[in-house]
Amino acid sequence: MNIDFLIKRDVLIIYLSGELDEYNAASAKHRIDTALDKYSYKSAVFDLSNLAFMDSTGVGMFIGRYKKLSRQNKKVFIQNPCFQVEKILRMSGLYQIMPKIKNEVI
Amino acid sequence: MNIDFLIKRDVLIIYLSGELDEYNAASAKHRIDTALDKYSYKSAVFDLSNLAFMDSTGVGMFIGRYKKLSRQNKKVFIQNPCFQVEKILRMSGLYQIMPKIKNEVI
Amino acid sequence: MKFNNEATIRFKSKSVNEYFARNAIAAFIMQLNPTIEQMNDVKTAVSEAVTNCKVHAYDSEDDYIEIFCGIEGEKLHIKVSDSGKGIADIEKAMQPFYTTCPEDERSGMGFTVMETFMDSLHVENNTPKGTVVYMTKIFGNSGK
Amino acid sequence: MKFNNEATIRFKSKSVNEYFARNAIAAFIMQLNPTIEQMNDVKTAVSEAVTNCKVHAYDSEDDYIEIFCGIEGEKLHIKVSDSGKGIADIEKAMQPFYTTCPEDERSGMGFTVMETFMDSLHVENNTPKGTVVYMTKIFGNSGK
Ligand SMILES: Nc1ncnc2c1ncn2[C@@H]1O[C@H](COP(=O)(O)OP(=O)(O)O)[C@@H](O)[C@H]1O
Ligand SMILES: Nc1ncnc2c1ncn2[C@@H]1O[C@H](COP(=O)(O)OP(=O)(O)O)[C@@H](O)[C@H]1O
Repeated sequence: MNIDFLIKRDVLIIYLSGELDEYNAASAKHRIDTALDKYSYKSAVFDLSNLAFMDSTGVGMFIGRYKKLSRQNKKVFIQNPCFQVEKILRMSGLYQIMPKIKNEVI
Repeated sequence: MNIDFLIKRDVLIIYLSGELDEYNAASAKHRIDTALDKYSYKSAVFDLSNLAFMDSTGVGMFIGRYKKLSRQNKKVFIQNPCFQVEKILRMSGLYQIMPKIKNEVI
Repeated sequence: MKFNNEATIRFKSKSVNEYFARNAIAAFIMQLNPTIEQMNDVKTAVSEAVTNCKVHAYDSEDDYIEIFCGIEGEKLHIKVSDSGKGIADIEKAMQPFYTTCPEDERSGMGFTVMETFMDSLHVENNTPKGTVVYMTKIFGNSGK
Repeated sequence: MKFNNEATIRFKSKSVNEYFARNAIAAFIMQLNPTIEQMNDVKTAVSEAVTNCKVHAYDSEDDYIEIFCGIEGEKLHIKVSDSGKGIADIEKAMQPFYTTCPEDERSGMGFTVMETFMDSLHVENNTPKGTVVYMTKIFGNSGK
Protein backbone atom coordinates (compact mmCIF):
# COMPACT_ATOMS: atom_id res chain seq x y z
CA MET A 1 0.00 0.00 0.00
CA ASN A 2 0.97 3.63 -0.54
CA ILE A 3 1.34 6.21 2.23
CA ASP A 4 1.82 9.92 1.60
CA PHE A 5 2.28 12.74 4.06
CA LEU A 6 1.39 16.41 3.86
CA ILE A 7 1.78 19.19 6.41
CA LYS A 8 -0.90 21.85 6.16
CA ARG A 9 -0.62 24.59 8.78
CA ASP A 10 -0.22 22.63 12.05
CA VAL A 11 -1.79 19.46 10.77
CA LEU A 12 -0.07 16.32 9.51
CA ILE A 13 -2.28 14.64 6.89
CA ILE A 14 -1.56 10.97 6.27
CA TYR A 15 -2.96 9.63 2.99
CA LEU A 16 -3.40 5.85 2.94
CA SER A 17 -4.10 4.08 -0.32
CA GLY A 18 -4.55 0.43 -1.26
CA GLU A 19 -5.68 -2.27 1.15
CA LEU A 20 -4.82 -2.32 4.87
CA ASP A 21 -4.69 -5.89 6.14
CA GLU A 22 -2.26 -7.95 8.20
CA TYR A 23 0.04 -8.25 5.18
CA ASN A 24 0.47 -4.48 5.02
CA ALA A 25 -0.04 -3.39 8.62
CA ALA A 26 3.50 -3.83 9.98
CA SER A 27 5.11 -1.80 7.23
CA ALA A 28 2.36 0.84 7.34
CA LYS A 29 2.87 1.19 11.10
CA HIS A 30 6.60 1.60 10.65
CA ARG A 31 6.33 4.20 7.89
CA ILE A 32 3.69 6.18 9.75
CA ASP A 33 5.60 6.14 13.06
CA THR A 34 8.73 7.39 11.30
CA ALA A 35 6.76 10.34 9.92
CA LEU A 36 5.01 10.99 13.24
CA ASP A 37 8.44 11.37 14.86
CA LYS A 38 10.03 13.36 12.06
CA TYR A 39 7.58 16.18 11.40
CA SER A 40 6.33 18.87 13.73
CA TYR A 41 2.57 19.36 13.92
CA LYS A 42 -0.18 19.77 16.49
CA SER A 43 -2.71 17.23 15.25
CA ALA A 44 -2.90 14.43 12.68
CA VAL A 45 -5.54 13.37 10.16
CA PHE A 46 -5.77 10.05 8.37
CA ASP A 47 -7.22 10.62 4.90
CA LEU A 48 -8.73 7.35 3.72
CA SER A 49 -10.16 8.46 0.33
CA ASN A 50 -8.02 5.90 -1.48
CA LEU A 51 -8.11 3.11 1.08
CA ALA A 52 -10.14 0.46 -0.73
CA PHE A 53 -10.25 -2.14 2.04
CA MET A 54 -9.37 -2.65 5.68
CA ASP A 55 -10.13 -5.23 8.37
CA SER A 56 -9.73 -5.36 12.14
CA THR A 57 -5.94 -5.51 11.82
CA GLY A 58 -6.25 -1.97 10.48
CA VAL A 59 -8.35 -1.00 13.50
CA GLY A 60 -5.48 -2.21 15.71
CA MET A 61 -3.02 -0.19 13.67
CA PHE A 62 -5.12 2.98 14.11
CA ILE A 63 -5.50 2.40 17.87
CA GLY A 64 -1.73 2.02 18.17
CA ARG A 65 -1.11 5.36 16.42
CA TYR A 66 -3.79 6.99 18.58
CA LYS A 67 -2.02 5.81 21.73
CA LYS A 68 1.31 7.11 20.54
CA LEU A 69 -0.10 10.53 19.65
CA SER A 70 -2.26 10.95 22.72
CA ARG A 71 0.84 10.47 24.91
CA GLN A 72 2.07 13.66 23.24
CA ASN A 73 -1.32 15.35 23.71
CA LYS A 74 -1.92 15.37 19.97
CA LYS A 75 -5.38 14.84 18.55
CA VAL A 76 -6.05 12.43 15.67
CA PHE A 77 -8.88 12.47 13.16
CA ILE A 78 -10.14 10.42 10.23
CA GLN A 79 -11.58 11.70 6.98
CA ASN A 80 -13.10 10.34 3.75
CA PRO A 81 -13.45 6.62 4.44
CA CYS A 82 -15.13 4.57 1.70
CA PHE A 83 -18.22 2.56 2.52
CA GLN A 84 -16.45 -0.68 3.52
CA VAL A 85 -13.92 1.14 5.69
CA GLU A 86 -16.61 3.34 7.29
CA LYS A 87 -18.58 0.25 8.30
CA ILE A 88 -15.67 -1.35 10.14
CA LEU A 89 -14.53 1.91 11.75
CA ARG A 90 -18.02 2.59 13.00
CA MET A 91 -18.69 -0.90 14.40
CA SER A 92 -15.32 -1.01 16.16
CA GLY A 93 -16.03 2.28 17.95
CA LEU A 94 -12.84 3.85 16.63
CA TYR A 95 -14.57 7.18 15.98
CA GLN A 96 -14.91 7.62 19.75
CA ILE A 97 -11.18 8.19 20.02
CA MET A 98 -10.39 9.36 16.48
CA PRO A 99 -13.38 11.45 15.40
CA LYS A 100 -14.41 11.58 11.79
CA ILE A 101 -14.16 15.02 10.28
CA LYS A 102 -15.24 16.60 7.04
CA ASN A 103 -12.50 17.70 4.70
CA GLU A 104 -13.48 21.33 5.17
CA VAL A 105 -12.69 21.40 8.91
CA ILE A 106 -8.98 21.62 8.21
CA MET B 1 -23.71 -10.41 -20.06
CA ASN B 2 -25.67 -7.59 -21.70
CA ILE B 3 -26.45 -7.38 -25.40
CA ASP B 4 -27.97 -4.31 -27.06
CA PHE B 5 -28.94 -3.77 -30.66
CA LEU B 6 -29.08 -0.62 -32.74
CA ILE B 7 -29.96 -0.13 -36.40
CA LYS B 8 -28.14 2.77 -38.02
CA ARG B 9 -28.88 3.21 -41.73
CA ASP B 10 -28.45 -0.31 -43.15
CA VAL B 11 -26.23 -1.55 -40.38
CA LEU B 12 -27.15 -3.64 -37.34
CA ILE B 13 -24.83 -2.78 -34.47
CA ILE B 14 -24.58 -5.39 -31.72
CA TYR B 15 -23.18 -4.10 -28.43
CA LEU B 16 -21.75 -6.81 -26.18
CA SER B 17 -20.90 -6.03 -22.60
CA GLY B 18 -19.58 -8.12 -19.72
CA GLU B 19 -17.55 -11.31 -20.14
CA LEU B 20 -18.03 -13.77 -23.01
CA ASP B 21 -17.10 -17.27 -21.91
CA GLU B 22 -18.69 -20.71 -22.09
CA TYR B 23 -21.08 -19.75 -19.28
CA ASN B 24 -22.53 -16.91 -21.37
CA ALA B 25 -22.00 -18.10 -24.94
CA ALA B 26 -25.16 -20.17 -25.44
CA SER B 27 -27.50 -17.43 -24.29
CA ALA B 28 -25.55 -14.76 -26.21
CA LYS B 29 -25.78 -16.87 -29.36
CA HIS B 30 -29.51 -17.29 -28.92
CA ARG B 31 -30.21 -13.61 -28.28
CA ILE B 32 -28.03 -12.50 -31.18
CA ASP B 33 -29.56 -15.00 -33.64
CA THR B 34 -33.05 -13.84 -32.68
CA ALA B 35 -32.07 -10.25 -33.51
CA LEU B 36 -30.26 -11.26 -36.70
CA ASP B 37 -33.51 -12.86 -37.93
CA LYS B 38 -35.81 -10.12 -36.72
CA TYR B 39 -34.27 -6.92 -38.08
CA SER B 40 -33.58 -5.94 -41.66
CA TYR B 41 -30.08 -4.67 -42.43
CA LYS B 42 -27.33 -5.16 -44.99
CA SER B 43 -24.34 -5.66 -42.70
CA ALA B 44 -23.65 -6.21 -39.01
CA VAL B 45 -21.06 -4.81 -36.62
CA PHE B 46 -20.11 -6.21 -33.23
CA ASP B 47 -19.19 -3.33 -30.94
CA LEU B 48 -16.97 -4.71 -28.18
CA SER B 49 -16.20 -1.47 -26.27
CA ASN B 50 -17.72 -2.91 -23.11
CA LEU B 51 -16.67 -6.53 -23.51
CA ALA B 52 -14.17 -6.92 -20.69
CA PHE B 53 -13.12 -10.52 -21.36
CA MET B 54 -13.49 -13.30 -23.87
CA ASP B 55 -11.84 -16.63 -24.57
CA SER B 56 -11.87 -19.10 -27.47
CA THR B 57 -15.48 -20.04 -26.77
CA GLY B 58 -16.25 -16.46 -27.83
CA VAL B 59 -14.24 -16.96 -31.01
CA GLY B 60 -16.46 -19.97 -31.80
CA MET B 61 -19.54 -17.87 -31.14
CA PHE B 62 -18.33 -15.16 -33.57
CA ILE B 63 -17.47 -17.73 -36.26
CA GLY B 64 -20.97 -19.19 -35.91
CA ARG B 65 -22.62 -15.80 -36.46
CA TYR B 66 -20.26 -15.11 -39.40
CA LYS B 67 -21.37 -18.38 -41.04
CA LYS B 68 -25.03 -17.56 -40.55
CA LEU B 69 -24.67 -14.06 -42.01
CA SER B 70 -22.44 -14.98 -44.91
CA ARG B 71 -25.06 -17.49 -46.10
CA GLN B 72 -27.27 -14.38 -46.55
CA ASN B 73 -24.42 -12.49 -48.22
CA LYS B 74 -24.18 -10.08 -45.31
CA LYS B 75 -20.85 -8.70 -44.18
CA VAL B 76 -19.81 -8.66 -40.49
CA PHE B 77 -17.34 -6.38 -38.79
CA ILE B 78 -15.86 -5.86 -35.34
CA GLN B 79 -15.09 -2.57 -33.63
CA ASN B 80 -13.57 -1.28 -30.39
CA PRO B 81 -12.19 -4.44 -28.77
CA CYS B 82 -10.27 -3.91 -25.52
CA PHE B 83 -6.69 -5.09 -25.26
CA GLN B 84 -7.43 -8.61 -23.98
CA VAL B 85 -10.16 -9.22 -26.56
CA GLU B 86 -8.02 -7.77 -29.37
CA LYS B 87 -5.22 -10.19 -28.54
CA ILE B 88 -7.41 -13.27 -28.78
CA LEU B 89 -9.23 -12.04 -31.92
CA ARG B 90 -5.94 -11.35 -33.63
CA MET B 91 -4.26 -14.64 -32.72
CA SER B 92 -7.30 -16.67 -33.77
CA GLY B 93 -7.32 -15.07 -37.21
CA LEU B 94 -10.93 -13.93 -36.80
CA TYR B 95 -10.21 -10.56 -38.42
CA GLN B 96 -9.65 -12.38 -41.73
CA ILE B 97 -13.37 -13.10 -41.94
CA MET B 98 -14.76 -10.31 -39.73
CA PRO B 99 -12.54 -7.29 -40.38
CA LYS B 100 -11.91 -4.78 -37.67
CA ILE B 101 -13.21 -1.33 -38.48
CA LYS B 102 -12.90 2.09 -36.93
CA ASN B 103 -16.05 3.60 -35.46
CA GLU B 104 -16.01 6.35 -38.07
CA VAL B 105 -16.49 3.97 -41.02
CA ILE B 106 -20.18 3.55 -40.19
CA MET C 1 -25.78 -31.15 2.91
CA LYS C 2 -26.42 -30.80 -0.81
CA PHE C 3 -25.01 -27.59 -2.25
CA ASN C 4 -25.99 -26.04 -5.57
CA ASN C 5 -22.39 -25.08 -6.06
CA GLU C 6 -19.22 -25.35 -4.03
CA ALA C 7 -15.54 -24.54 -4.10
CA THR C 8 -12.59 -25.11 -1.82
CA ILE C 9 -9.41 -23.08 -1.70
CA ARG C 10 -6.32 -24.26 0.14
CA PHE C 11 -3.21 -22.14 0.50
CA LYS C 12 -0.10 -21.48 2.56
CA SER C 13 -0.32 -19.55 5.82
CA LYS C 14 1.37 -16.47 4.34
CA SER C 15 0.07 -12.94 4.85
CA VAL C 16 0.04 -12.25 1.11
CA ASN C 17 -2.65 -14.92 0.77
CA GLU C 18 -5.12 -12.85 2.82
CA TYR C 19 -5.64 -10.82 -0.36
CA PHE C 20 -5.92 -14.00 -2.45
CA ALA C 21 -8.43 -15.61 -0.09
CA ARG C 22 -10.88 -12.73 0.19
CA ASN C 23 -10.80 -12.02 -3.54
CA ALA C 24 -11.14 -15.67 -4.54
CA ILE C 25 -14.23 -15.98 -2.35
CA ALA C 26 -15.49 -12.68 -3.78
CA ALA C 27 -15.20 -14.17 -7.29
CA PHE C 28 -17.09 -17.27 -6.17
CA ILE C 29 -20.04 -15.38 -4.68
CA MET C 30 -20.56 -13.20 -7.77
CA GLN C 31 -23.10 -15.82 -8.89
CA LEU C 32 -25.27 -14.84 -5.90
CA ASN C 33 -25.63 -11.36 -7.38
CA PRO C 34 -24.48 -9.66 -4.19
CA THR C 35 -24.94 -6.00 -3.39
CA ILE C 36 -21.68 -4.12 -2.92
CA GLU C 37 -22.28 -4.16 0.84
CA GLN C 38 -22.84 -7.92 0.94
CA MET C 39 -19.70 -8.42 -1.13
CA ASN C 40 -17.67 -6.24 1.25
CA ASP C 41 -19.11 -8.00 4.29
CA VAL C 42 -18.03 -11.43 3.04
CA LYS C 43 -14.58 -10.19 1.97
CA THR C 44 -14.04 -8.62 5.37
CA ALA C 45 -15.21 -11.69 7.31
CA VAL C 46 -12.99 -13.98 5.21
CA SER C 47 -10.05 -11.65 5.71
CA GLU C 48 -10.56 -11.81 9.50
CA ALA C 49 -10.79 -15.59 9.61
CA VAL C 50 -7.73 -16.10 7.40
CA THR C 51 -5.70 -13.52 9.31
CA ASN C 52 -6.50 -15.38 12.53
CA CYS C 53 -5.14 -18.65 11.10
CA LYS C 54 -1.98 -16.91 9.92
CA VAL C 55 -1.42 -14.92 13.13
CA HIS C 56 -2.72 -17.18 15.90
CA ALA C 57 -2.83 -20.77 14.63
CA TYR C 58 0.58 -21.15 13.06
CA ASP C 59 4.16 -20.12 13.71
CA SER C 60 5.35 -21.06 10.24
CA GLU C 61 4.31 -19.92 6.76
CA ASP C 62 4.48 -23.48 5.47
CA ASP C 63 1.23 -24.64 6.97
CA TYR C 64 -2.11 -24.70 5.19
CA ILE C 65 -5.37 -22.82 5.54
CA GLU C 66 -8.49 -24.16 3.83
CA ILE C 67 -11.74 -22.41 2.96
CA PHE C 68 -14.83 -24.28 1.84
CA CYS C 69 -17.67 -22.32 0.26
CA GLY C 70 -21.05 -23.83 -0.45
CA ILE C 71 -24.18 -22.28 -1.91
CA GLU C 72 -27.53 -23.61 -0.76
CA GLY C 73 -30.25 -21.61 -2.46
CA GLU C 74 -29.73 -18.01 -1.33
CA LYS C 75 -27.54 -19.06 1.60
CA LEU C 76 -23.77 -19.00 1.52
CA HIS C 77 -21.87 -21.35 3.84
CA ILE C 78 -18.22 -20.63 4.54
CA LYS C 79 -15.92 -22.88 6.56
CA VAL C 80 -12.38 -21.72 7.35
CA SER C 81 -10.13 -24.38 8.88
CA ASP C 82 -6.60 -24.61 10.16
CA SER C 83 -4.73 -27.43 11.89
CA GLY C 84 -2.77 -25.15 14.20
CA LYS C 85 -2.71 -24.43 17.92
CA GLY C 86 -6.45 -24.33 18.50
CA ILE C 87 -8.35 -22.15 20.98
CA ALA C 88 -8.57 -23.25 24.62
CA ASP C 89 -11.57 -21.13 25.61
CA ILE C 90 -13.61 -20.36 22.51
CA GLU C 91 -16.29 -18.36 24.32
CA LYS C 92 -13.70 -16.05 25.84
CA ALA C 93 -11.84 -15.71 22.53
CA MET C 94 -15.01 -14.52 20.83
CA GLN C 95 -15.59 -11.62 23.22
CA PRO C 96 -15.11 -8.15 21.70
CA PHE C 97 -11.64 -6.69 22.32
CA TYR C 98 -10.31 -9.99 23.70
CA THR C 99 -6.92 -10.75 22.19
CA THR C 100 -3.94 -12.85 23.26
CA CYS C 101 -1.61 -10.60 21.24
CA PRO C 102 -2.11 -6.99 22.42
CA GLU C 103 1.64 -6.37 22.00
CA ASP C 104 1.16 -6.90 18.22
CA GLU C 105 -1.54 -4.22 18.23
CA ARG C 106 -4.26 -6.79 17.52
CA SER C 107 -7.62 -5.19 18.22
CA GLY C 108 -9.42 -8.30 19.44
CA MET C 109 -12.26 -7.42 17.06
CA GLY C 110 -11.80 -10.24 14.52
CA PHE C 111 -14.62 -12.50 15.71
CA THR C 112 -16.84 -9.49 16.39
CA VAL C 113 -16.42 -8.36 12.79
CA MET C 114 -17.27 -11.85 11.48
CA GLU C 115 -20.33 -11.97 13.72
CA THR C 116 -21.54 -8.51 12.73
CA PHE C 117 -20.93 -8.82 9.00
CA MET C 118 -22.30 -12.34 8.53
CA ASP C 119 -25.67 -13.85 9.42
CA SER C 120 -24.20 -16.55 11.65
CA LEU C 121 -20.84 -17.47 13.16
CA HIS C 122 -19.86 -20.67 14.90
CA VAL C 123 -16.38 -21.65 16.08
CA GLU C 124 -15.25 -25.20 16.88
CA ASN C 125 -12.16 -27.20 17.57
CA ASN C 126 -10.85 -28.98 14.49
CA THR C 127 -9.88 -32.65 14.59
CA PRO C 128 -7.24 -33.74 15.33
CA LYS C 129 -6.16 -30.16 16.04
CA GLY C 130 -6.73 -26.54 15.08
CA THR C 131 -9.81 -24.40 14.67
CA VAL C 132 -12.82 -24.35 12.35
CA VAL C 133 -14.88 -21.21 11.78
CA TYR C 134 -18.32 -21.64 10.22
CA MET C 135 -20.12 -18.60 8.83
CA THR C 136 -23.27 -18.17 6.78
CA LYS C 137 -24.76 -15.26 4.92
CA ILE C 138 -28.14 -15.00 3.29
CA PHE C 139 -28.33 -13.14 -0.01
CA GLY C 140 -32.08 -12.81 -0.37
CA ASN C 141 -34.21 -10.25 1.40
CA SER C 142 -34.15 -12.20 4.66
CA GLY C 143 -30.40 -11.63 5.27
CA LYS C 144 -28.71 -8.78 7.09
CA MET D 1 9.59 -28.84 -6.16
CA LYS D 2 9.80 -26.19 -3.45
CA PHE D 3 7.45 -23.29 -4.10
CA ASN D 4 7.66 -19.87 -2.47
CA ASN D 5 3.90 -19.83 -2.34
CA GLU D 6 1.13 -22.08 -3.51
CA ALA D 7 -2.63 -22.41 -3.61
CA THR D 8 -5.11 -25.00 -4.81
CA ILE D 9 -8.68 -24.37 -5.83
CA ARG D 10 -11.18 -27.18 -6.33
CA PHE D 11 -14.69 -26.62 -7.58
CA LYS D 12 -17.65 -28.18 -9.33
CA SER D 13 -17.67 -28.59 -13.10
CA LYS D 14 -20.24 -25.84 -13.60
CA SER D 15 -19.90 -23.12 -16.23
CA VAL D 16 -20.39 -20.37 -13.67
CA ASN D 17 -17.13 -21.48 -12.05
CA GLU D 18 -15.12 -20.47 -15.13
CA TYR D 19 -15.45 -16.90 -13.86
CA PHE D 20 -14.52 -17.98 -10.33
CA ALA D 21 -11.47 -19.94 -11.47
CA ARG D 22 -9.87 -17.26 -13.64
CA ASN D 23 -10.48 -14.53 -11.08
CA ALA D 24 -9.27 -16.60 -8.13
CA ILE D 25 -6.02 -17.32 -9.98
CA ALA D 26 -5.81 -13.64 -10.92
CA ALA D 27 -6.01 -12.75 -7.21
CA PHE D 28 -3.27 -15.27 -6.43
CA ILE D 29 -0.81 -13.93 -9.01
CA MET D 30 -1.17 -10.30 -7.88
CA GLN D 31 1.86 -10.95 -5.67
CA LEU D 32 3.96 -11.39 -8.84
CA ASN D 33 3.25 -7.79 -9.75
CA PRO D 34 1.98 -8.69 -13.21
CA THR D 35 1.51 -6.29 -16.08
CA ILE D 36 -2.09 -6.01 -17.27
CA GLU D 37 -1.15 -8.10 -20.30
CA GLN D 38 0.39 -10.88 -18.18
CA MET D 39 -2.67 -10.85 -15.95
CA ASN D 40 -4.99 -11.15 -18.96
CA ASP D 41 -2.86 -13.92 -20.47
CA VAL D 42 -3.10 -16.06 -17.34
CA LYS D 43 -6.82 -15.41 -16.90
CA THR D 44 -7.46 -16.38 -20.51
CA ALA D 45 -5.35 -19.56 -20.33
CA VAL D 46 -7.05 -20.64 -17.09
CA SER D 47 -10.45 -19.95 -18.61
CA GLU D 48 -9.58 -22.19 -21.59
CA ALA D 49 -8.34 -25.07 -19.45
CA VAL D 50 -11.33 -24.95 -17.10
CA THR D 51 -13.81 -24.67 -19.98
CA ASN D 52 -12.26 -27.79 -21.51
CA CYS D 53 -12.81 -29.77 -18.30
CA LYS D 54 -16.40 -28.60 -18.12
CA VAL D 55 -17.19 -29.15 -21.80
CA HIS D 56 -15.10 -32.17 -22.78
CA ALA D 57 -14.15 -34.10 -19.65
CA TYR D 58 -17.47 -34.38 -17.84
CA ASP D 59 -21.11 -34.95 -18.66
CA SER D 60 -22.30 -33.90 -15.22
CA GLU D 61 -21.93 -30.70 -13.22
CA ASP D 62 -21.26 -32.66 -10.04
CA ASP D 63 -17.69 -33.57 -10.86
CA TYR D 64 -14.63 -31.66 -9.70
CA ILE D 65 -11.98 -29.58 -11.38
CA GLU D 66 -8.79 -28.72 -9.51
CA ILE D 67 -6.20 -26.03 -10.15
CA PHE D 68 -2.85 -25.95 -8.44
CA CYS D 69 -0.79 -22.75 -8.59
CA GLY D 70 2.81 -22.57 -7.44
CA ILE D 71 5.25 -19.69 -7.48
CA GLU D 72 8.94 -20.51 -7.92
CA GLY D 73 10.85 -17.24 -7.99
CA GLU D 74 9.50 -15.35 -11.00
CA LYS D 75 7.94 -18.46 -12.50
CA LEU D 76 4.29 -19.36 -12.13
CA HIS D 77 3.31 -23.04 -12.42
CA ILE D 78 -0.32 -23.88 -13.08
CA LYS D 79 -1.74 -27.40 -13.13
CA VAL D 80 -5.38 -27.94 -14.14
CA SER D 81 -6.70 -31.46 -13.57
CA ASP D 82 -9.91 -33.35 -14.12
CA SER D 83 -10.79 -37.01 -13.66
CA GLY D 84 -13.07 -37.18 -16.68
CA LYS D 85 -12.98 -38.86 -20.08
CA GLY D 86 -9.37 -38.14 -20.94
CA ILE D 87 -7.91 -37.46 -24.39
CA ALA D 88 -7.09 -40.40 -26.67
CA ASP D 89 -4.67 -38.57 -28.99
CA ILE D 90 -3.20 -35.60 -27.17
CA GLU D 91 -0.99 -34.45 -30.04
CA LYS D 92 -3.96 -34.30 -32.39
CA ALA D 93 -6.15 -32.56 -29.78
CA MET D 94 -3.57 -29.81 -29.44
CA GLN D 95 -3.58 -28.88 -33.13
CA PRO D 96 -5.09 -25.47 -33.92
CA PHE D 97 -8.76 -25.67 -34.98
CA TYR D 98 -9.04 -29.34 -34.00
CA THR D 99 -12.22 -29.93 -32.04
CA THR D 100 -14.42 -32.94 -31.36
CA CYS D 101 -17.45 -30.66 -30.88
CA PRO D 102 -17.82 -28.48 -34.00
CA GLU D 103 -21.61 -28.77 -33.68
CA ASP D 104 -21.37 -26.78 -30.40
CA GLU D 105 -19.47 -24.04 -32.25
CA ARG D 106 -16.25 -24.86 -30.41
CA SER D 107 -13.40 -23.15 -32.23
CA GLY D 108 -10.72 -25.76 -31.53
CA MET D 109 -8.44 -22.93 -30.39
CA GLY D 110 -8.34 -23.66 -26.66
CA PHE D 111 -4.95 -25.33 -26.50
CA THR D 112 -3.56 -22.87 -29.04
CA VAL D 113 -4.57 -19.96 -26.80
CA MET D 114 -2.96 -21.60 -23.76
CA GLU D 115 0.22 -22.23 -25.75
CA THR D 116 0.37 -18.69 -27.14
CA PHE D 117 -0.47 -16.87 -23.92
CA MET D 118 1.74 -18.89 -21.56
CA ASP D 119 5.46 -19.66 -21.67
CA SER D 120 4.97 -23.43 -21.71
CA LEU D 121 2.13 -25.92 -22.08
CA HIS D 122 2.20 -29.64 -21.45
CA VAL D 123 -0.78 -32.02 -21.50
CA GLU D 124 -0.83 -35.49 -19.95
CA ASN D 125 -3.21 -38.24 -19.00
CA ASN D 126 -4.25 -38.10 -15.37
CA THR D 127 -4.20 -41.21 -13.17
CA PRO D 128 -6.40 -43.14 -12.87
CA LYS D 129 -8.31 -41.15 -15.48
CA GLY D 130 -8.82 -37.69 -16.91
CA THR D 131 -6.47 -35.02 -18.14
CA VAL D 132 -3.80 -32.78 -16.60
CA VAL D 133 -2.71 -29.54 -18.21
CA TYR D 134 0.58 -28.00 -17.02
CA MET D 135 1.35 -24.40 -17.88
CA THR D 136 4.07 -22.01 -16.78
CA LYS D 137 4.56 -18.30 -17.17
CA ILE D 138 7.60 -16.23 -16.33
CA PHE D 139 6.99 -12.80 -14.83
CA GLY D 140 10.47 -11.33 -15.05
CA ASN D 141 12.01 -9.88 -18.18
CA SER D 142 12.74 -13.30 -19.64
CA GLY D 143 9.06 -14.24 -20.13
CA LYS D 144 6.82 -13.63 -23.13
N1 LIG E 1 -7.49 -19.74 14.13
C1 LIG E 1 -7.12 -19.50 15.41
N2 LIG E 1 -6.22 -20.31 16.02
C2 LIG E 1 -5.84 -20.08 17.30
N3 LIG E 1 -6.31 -19.05 18.05
C3 LIG E 1 -7.20 -18.20 17.49
C4 LIG E 1 -7.65 -18.37 16.15
N4 LIG E 1 -8.53 -17.39 15.88
C5 LIG E 1 -8.63 -16.64 16.99
N5 LIG E 1 -7.84 -17.12 17.98
C6 LIG E 1 -7.72 -16.59 19.37
O1 LIG E 1 -8.86 -15.78 19.61
C7 LIG E 1 -8.47 -14.45 19.99
C8 LIG E 1 -9.47 -13.43 19.51
O2 LIG E 1 -9.50 -13.39 18.09
P1 LIG E 1 -10.02 -12.10 17.32
O3 LIG E 1 -11.35 -11.73 17.87
O4 LIG E 1 -9.97 -12.37 15.86
O5 LIG E 1 -9.01 -10.95 17.69
P2 LIG E 1 -7.47 -10.72 17.33
O6 LIG E 1 -7.14 -11.51 16.09
O7 LIG E 1 -7.36 -9.26 17.08
O8 LIG E 1 -6.66 -11.18 18.50
C9 LIG E 1 -7.08 -14.30 19.40
O9 LIG E 1 -6.33 -13.33 20.10
C10 LIG E 1 -6.51 -15.71 19.56
O10 LIG E 1 -6.02 -15.95 20.86
N1 LIG F 1 -9.96 -31.80 -20.28
C1 LIG F 1 -10.28 -32.48 -21.42
N2 LIG F 1 -10.87 -33.70 -21.35
C2 LIG F 1 -11.19 -34.38 -22.47
N3 LIG F 1 -10.96 -33.92 -23.72
C3 LIG F 1 -10.37 -32.71 -23.86
C4 LIG F 1 -10.02 -31.94 -22.73
N4 LIG F 1 -9.45 -30.79 -23.17
C5 LIG F 1 -9.45 -30.86 -24.51
N5 LIG F 1 -10.00 -32.01 -24.95
C6 LIG F 1 -10.13 -32.46 -26.37
O1 LIG F 1 -9.24 -31.70 -27.16
C7 LIG F 1 -9.94 -31.02 -28.20
C8 LIG F 1 -9.29 -29.69 -28.50
O2 LIG F 1 -9.41 -28.81 -27.41
P1 LIG F 1 -9.30 -27.23 -27.61
O3 LIG F 1 -8.08 -26.92 -28.39
O4 LIG F 1 -9.42 -26.60 -26.28
O5 LIG F 1 -10.55 -26.86 -28.52
P2 LIG F 1 -12.12 -26.87 -28.20
O6 LIG F 1 -12.32 -26.83 -26.72
O7 LIG F 1 -12.61 -25.65 -28.87
O8 LIG F 1 -12.66 -28.14 -28.80
C9 LIG F 1 -11.37 -30.92 -27.70
O9 LIG F 1 -12.29 -30.79 -28.76
C10 LIG F 1 -11.52 -32.23 -26.93
O10 LIG F 1 -11.81 -33.31 -27.80
